Amino acid sequence: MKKINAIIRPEMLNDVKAALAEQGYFAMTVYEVKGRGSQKGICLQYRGKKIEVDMIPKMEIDMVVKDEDVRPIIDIIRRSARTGKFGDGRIFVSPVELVAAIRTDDEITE
Amino acid sequence: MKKINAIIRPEMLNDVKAALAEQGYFAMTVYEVKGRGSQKGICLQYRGKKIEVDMIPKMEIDMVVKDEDVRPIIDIIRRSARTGKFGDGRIFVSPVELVAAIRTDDEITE
Amino acid sequence: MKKINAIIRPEMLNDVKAALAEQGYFAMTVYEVKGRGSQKGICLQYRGKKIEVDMIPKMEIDMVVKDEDVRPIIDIIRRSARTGKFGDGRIFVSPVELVAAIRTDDEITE
Amino acid sequence: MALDTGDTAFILICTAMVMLMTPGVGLFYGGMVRNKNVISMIAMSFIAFAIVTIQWVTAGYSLAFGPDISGFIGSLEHFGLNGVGLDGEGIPDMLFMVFQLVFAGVTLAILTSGVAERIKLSSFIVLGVLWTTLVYDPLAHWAWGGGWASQLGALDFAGGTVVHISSGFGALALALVIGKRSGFGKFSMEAENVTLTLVGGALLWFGWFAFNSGSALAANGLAANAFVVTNISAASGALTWMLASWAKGKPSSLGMVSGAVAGLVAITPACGFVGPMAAIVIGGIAGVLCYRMLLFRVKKGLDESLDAWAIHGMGGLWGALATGIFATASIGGVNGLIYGNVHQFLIQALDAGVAISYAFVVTYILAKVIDKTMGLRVTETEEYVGLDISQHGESMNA
Amino acid sequence: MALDTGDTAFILICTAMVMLMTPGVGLFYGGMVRNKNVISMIAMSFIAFAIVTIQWVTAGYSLAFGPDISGFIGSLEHFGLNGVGLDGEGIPDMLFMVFQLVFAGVTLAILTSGVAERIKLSSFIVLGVLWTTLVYDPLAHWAWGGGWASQLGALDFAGGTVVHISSGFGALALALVIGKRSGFGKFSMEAENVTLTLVGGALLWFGWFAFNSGSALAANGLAANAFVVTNISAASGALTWMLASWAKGKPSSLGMVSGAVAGLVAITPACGFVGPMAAIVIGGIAGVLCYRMLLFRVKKGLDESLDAWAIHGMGGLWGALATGIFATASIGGVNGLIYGNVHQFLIQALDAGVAISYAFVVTYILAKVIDKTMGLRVTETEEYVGLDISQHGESMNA
Amino acid sequence: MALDTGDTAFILICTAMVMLMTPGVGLFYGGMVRNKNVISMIAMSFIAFAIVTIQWVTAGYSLAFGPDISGFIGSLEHFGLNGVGLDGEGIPDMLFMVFQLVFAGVTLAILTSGVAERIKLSSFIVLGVLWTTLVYDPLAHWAWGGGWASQLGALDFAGGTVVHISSGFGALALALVIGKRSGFGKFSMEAENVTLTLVGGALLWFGWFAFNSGSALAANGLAANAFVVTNISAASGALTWMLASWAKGKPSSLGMVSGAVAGLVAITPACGFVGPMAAIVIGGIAGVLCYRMLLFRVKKGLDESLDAWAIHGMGGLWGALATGIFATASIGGVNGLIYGNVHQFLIQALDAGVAISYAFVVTYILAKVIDKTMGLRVTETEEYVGLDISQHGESMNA
Ligand SMILES: Nc1ncnc2c1ncn2[C@@H]1O[C@H](COP(=O)(O)OP(=O)(O)O)[C@@H](O)[C@H]1O
Ligand SMILES: Nc1ncnc2c1ncn2[C@@H]1O[C@H](COP(=O)(O)OP(=O)(O)O)[C@@H](O)[C@H]1O
Ligand SMILES: Nc1ncnc2c1ncn2[C@@H]1O[C@H](COP(=O)(O)OP(=O)(O)O)[C@@H](O)[C@H]1O
Repeated sequence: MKKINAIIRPEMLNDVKAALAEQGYFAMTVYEVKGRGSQKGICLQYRGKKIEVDMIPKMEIDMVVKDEDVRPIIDIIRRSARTGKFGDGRIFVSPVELVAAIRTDDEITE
Repeated sequence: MKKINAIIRPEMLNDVKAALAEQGYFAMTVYEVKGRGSQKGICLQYRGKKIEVDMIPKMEIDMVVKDEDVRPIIDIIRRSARTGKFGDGRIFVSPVELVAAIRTDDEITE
Repeated sequence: MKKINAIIRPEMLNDVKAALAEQGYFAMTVYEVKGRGSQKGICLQYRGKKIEVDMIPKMEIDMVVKDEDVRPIIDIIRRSARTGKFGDGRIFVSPVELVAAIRTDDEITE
Repeated sequence: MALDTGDTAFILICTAMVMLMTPGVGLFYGGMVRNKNVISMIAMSFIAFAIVTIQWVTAGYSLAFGPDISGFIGSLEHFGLNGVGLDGEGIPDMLFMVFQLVFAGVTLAILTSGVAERIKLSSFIVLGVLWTTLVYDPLAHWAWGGGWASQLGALDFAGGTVVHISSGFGALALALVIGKRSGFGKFSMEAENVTLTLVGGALLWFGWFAFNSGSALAANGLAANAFVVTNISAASGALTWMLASWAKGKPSSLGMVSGAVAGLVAITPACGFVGPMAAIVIGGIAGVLCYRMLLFRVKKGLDESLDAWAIHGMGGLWGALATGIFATASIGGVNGLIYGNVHQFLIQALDAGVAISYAFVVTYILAKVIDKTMGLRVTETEEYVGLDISQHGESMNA
Repeated sequence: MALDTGDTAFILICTAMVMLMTPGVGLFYGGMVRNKNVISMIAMSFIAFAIVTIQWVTAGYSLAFGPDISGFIGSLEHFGLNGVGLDGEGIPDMLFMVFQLVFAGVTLAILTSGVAERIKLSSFIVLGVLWTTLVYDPLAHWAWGGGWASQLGALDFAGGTVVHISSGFGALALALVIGKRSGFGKFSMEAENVTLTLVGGALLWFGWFAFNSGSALAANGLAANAFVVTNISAASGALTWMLASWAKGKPSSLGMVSGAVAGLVAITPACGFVGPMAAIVIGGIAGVLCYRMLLFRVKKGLDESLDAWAIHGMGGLWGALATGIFATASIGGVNGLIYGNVHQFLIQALDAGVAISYAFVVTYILAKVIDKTMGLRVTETEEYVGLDISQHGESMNA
Repeated sequence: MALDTGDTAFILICTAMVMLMTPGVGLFYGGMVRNKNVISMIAMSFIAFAIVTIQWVTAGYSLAFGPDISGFIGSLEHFGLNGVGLDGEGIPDMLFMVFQLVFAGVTLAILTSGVAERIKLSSFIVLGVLWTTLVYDPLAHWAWGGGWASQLGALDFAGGTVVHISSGFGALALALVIGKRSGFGKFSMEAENVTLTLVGGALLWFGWFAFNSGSALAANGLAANAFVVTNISAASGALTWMLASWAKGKPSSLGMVSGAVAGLVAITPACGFVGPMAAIVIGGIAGVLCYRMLLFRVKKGLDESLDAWAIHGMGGLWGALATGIFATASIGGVNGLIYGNVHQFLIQALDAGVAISYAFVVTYILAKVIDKTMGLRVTETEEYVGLDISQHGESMNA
């Protein structure tokens, strides 16, 4: 199992959710975060001075999925969250060793 | 070291915290999230139409613990967070390579 | 690639951000969390009784970085977030297998 | 006596201020529920006000203030405000009508305490129309419309019985019929937005000046007396509740502001009959008493969720009795117990007792009937998701 | 007639209450925008009020209420409040001046609907001064300052045309010039703080009593009538909008409170001329009509963001016509259509039509001129970051 | 002269409106502190009002308005409101008493600025009772109760000296005794809920109309003048502070609303003596001056946390002097400096100087005594956790 952490523009969440659901990927956890990428955030011009707004609101989506689903999910998120402008976000994939349900005693390891 | 991510019903947080503390597990980080499981969230009937409320508030608990503590903690969380109904939540376990304190120079690796 | 999760005092965030930026580390995602460490939170004396405030607001910083950057970043965070008192926080490092941009098709594995 | 511009100005503004108490109750309550129900709680106060407005200008006003029928109810002579004119004694009749309207509105808003976080919106609307008609209107008639209580000489200056006993004991009956919130007693349901409750409390305190001193229906010394004792009782209640709860733990701001409301409730029937020093006592006792009633309610595992019973019901009862105890002829023309007038005290007790029984029983039956027919309560899933989403399709920070 | 303390007391307090409507609009709007623009939205209401204050006490009052020039505008005789004294008929002239000031202030605040979440602060200030001078002041003069509309006999008791048509159609023109919010139609821009909007709605309802009944300029039966019909129309509008939207889905609290505002708008010109039963109809139709206009606006892909056009513009138009329909001589001395007076109805239609055209065209030109010169809109990046940060350097939970 | 219903109506409502300023201060301040202290900040305003209420109706009113003793203090003749009746000249004596009460209440609320986020609740209560008794009551007596300042002819129409200088310089003394918030200067302590501050600001502006024009104690031309100049000065202050801060960076809404408050403070003593055009100047200068004082305070590393000193203290001082400069006999019967009356200006300066010294010194001593005995400040841990939890056991979103 893998965990996908996707950090996207908050306004794209509905599109991303819909695109994922279309392909049968429902389970996810989301929360509001703020962040800056390597561009150091957003630069406002103000009378010659530059003002950096360095923490831009983003939405983080966490999904724990089977290994073979990682690739299609990344593609779906990219397609549905992309605007082409700086700040579109980033996807991280990391290993998960065990998934346990709380309601039942189901467990999945690797 | 392992990281345990448990996503539970917000209203069960106090019970879970207490159950963990009873067994000596104090350290944790919590935050509010929203999520849907494979059930696609909650379905409301509304005049024949179904309305899906797909993002239900949950509480996420993150605990970084020794390998041998993973099993007992999962059991405690299951016991204290379970209602038996859809939406009880899920526990994920993933590897952690290094734990560093900030106050001191203590570090633990694997 | 590694993911660094640093849990710090919220009031130190600006210092930490500045210290990291000075060394060229910009990219990060932050969010508000609450937590308790092994000290079980903070203890208030109240007429002889002890009242435990067990969930103290913290700020979590997530950074996905190259392996060789882990050590310097930990040092910077320690230096800039340390007050020397209980509650300074903790840093966790865990493996990341893939980093994908959303705006472009760039990907980095390991 | 013709119209008086000063009195008219006073009651016009008072009416607007009392109107503001209705959303004030919504905010006060809204801060005490879980965030998933805050919109529902505030919206119900607006809706309560809207439906009472239409009910009042059609039938309600006439039922309460129309020519008396057997001491129990007014006739429908003023149906559709028929015969309610723009002139009058001191203030226009039309103004008196709307001043009474805003009282009826806020009373229904208080009642939502007993069904908070679990009532079906449609059922609330039906309940609201019926409750106002069957409970509020008769009680208003008894006290102020020439009904039996006023004939008997019962004193209720600004609505301790009509407004607070009725809604407080009505809320208790509703809570019994609708049942506890799911999870009540199992996990904490603490106030999630104390600031909002304090804002609501501020608007209530503000509006209450108009509620009580406006009940003099003139800008005179009696209104000034009502204003002063209202403020004193609120302050006294805030302080005693705070101190009483301090003895057990930290003094919460919720307790402090609840104590203020308790003081305001208790002085409501008395404010045209008692003086400032009595107000310190009335408010002070109200703060402690209502605090104890709240603790009692919690201990009994009763989910009368936002304590309309403890504060409005029991505070209103205490106020009715206190009026019979502390009334002084020098202010309102009637003496109470401490000036040797046992009779007045007994009348007060009787009036309160009948009001309690009537409000409780009729509300109970009404709630049962609605529950059996259209269902009072949302489904378990809807309750879990919260009324904001399930009843209004909205949520905070959507 | 000399000063009357009752009337003076009434209008003093009414003026304060109407002033509170301006931040009320800010809160009402602030809850409907995305959180990154909530401070901007509220701040603009304060700033609108501040700049109108200075404009009004220098030139504005004189332009609106100075001696008539050709039925179109007042002269500058009262420039700097020259000759506006502390005595008067019934109420001090100075008080009349400030009562009119607060109307001008709230009107500009309503206008911000059309440029929400995207206007440059500096441009808003310039726009505000010019708009008040070139649009509001003439309209106020026409209706109340002795201009052509009042000479013709057009009825506008409290500002349906002057305040609501002007700001509603002005907002529409602004929205057309400034363009849609980026992302409009692509992703949801739902209200993020419904509670705040409800608080704003409560303050609006409260202040509107003063707005409408204060327009009687005296504490009398006419004021009482205005008060009563105002409340009825608000309640009726709240209920019909709620029911109409219920037929399509969940009844949102935003719809309910928007319906109340629609009812308040529609009764504004009529409140000194119609009775309570007509108010039920006027408010009820306003609720449904404005709801449909909102749906229409959304369907057309028009980003008149917070629906000043649908609610104030179209509600104001309906109110102007409704005045011509339901007016009854027994209240305001003039009969309307249902009493056979076609003439009055036509005057109302003409007046509203001219006001709509004037407000729309002049606002459009003004906005174009500002857009071409200093630029009306923030940059795309500033809009993305939000006006709170980009215009004020502030944010919620900084 | 007997009671006048218009005047009585006016002052009844004004009293309620001024009362609303006290929670208004709480909200205004509450938005400026860190979220962990917002409940504490608002609760203190309520508690301030409650304790002052009890203090005032027992001893306070008599100390301020009882028969003069040596120009310094009133006697205890009216202890427990003894001899304060329901009739009077124009308005009931009892109403005058409560109108003065609400002034005393809001003054104590303003004082909390200096100890925000770090004072022990119990110590605040003790401090509040003593401060009102030892600082406020004498100052009120000097200015309005027949004390030396009024004998001398010092002008303070609505409390620039009594309310604002006293609380502003008192807050400064408190801040010096209690010390800086831990972390002050090290990390940012920016306003975390600007919306709440704007809501508080709206209530303050609203209530201030009653504060100032109500101080005419009658609904007349003088009240209208006070109302108008109050509004102008607020608007002017809002705009100049905004512009002054714009020159240095983004114009924050906090600056704008602080400027409005600065304008309101400065016009407070002057509003019964100056005209509209002077008000533009007085408010405009107040906006810039108080902004500079705030910057000065910050530069000096002084943690008078919410700027009562910069805004109320220095704004009040400027207002006292401005009264001596701009007063015109045509409005309040006295001329100021610009009409050649140097004498009045000197009296104003003397009065303000004595008030500043007295308020600062007595507050300083009082704070020291409490600090040495019961301790003024919470522990470091309690401060870190926040006063909401440590003093009230509550938190937002518990
Ligand atoms: N290396 C990283 N570690 C953690 N979070 C990151 C990293 N890089 C990007 N992010 C997150 O992704 C968001 C968008 O990143 P990116 O698209 O690179 O933004 P930008 O274009 O502003 O540089 C950031 O705001 C941040 O929250
Ligand atoms: N595969 C997953 N990845 C990320 N989060 C998940 C996953 N599955 C479940 N969750 C989280 O756990 C919560 C509860 O899940 P579950 O009990 O399966 O809910 P449900 O019964 O509604 O399907 C979800 O709301 C979501 O936040
Ligand atoms: N083992 C852990 N797992 C998850 N979070 C932790 C762990 N240990 C510490 N934390 C987080 O770090 C924060 C600070 O920890 P620490 O400095 O140990 O606090 P304290 O001194 O109060 O024990 C905690 O509030 C918690 O959020």
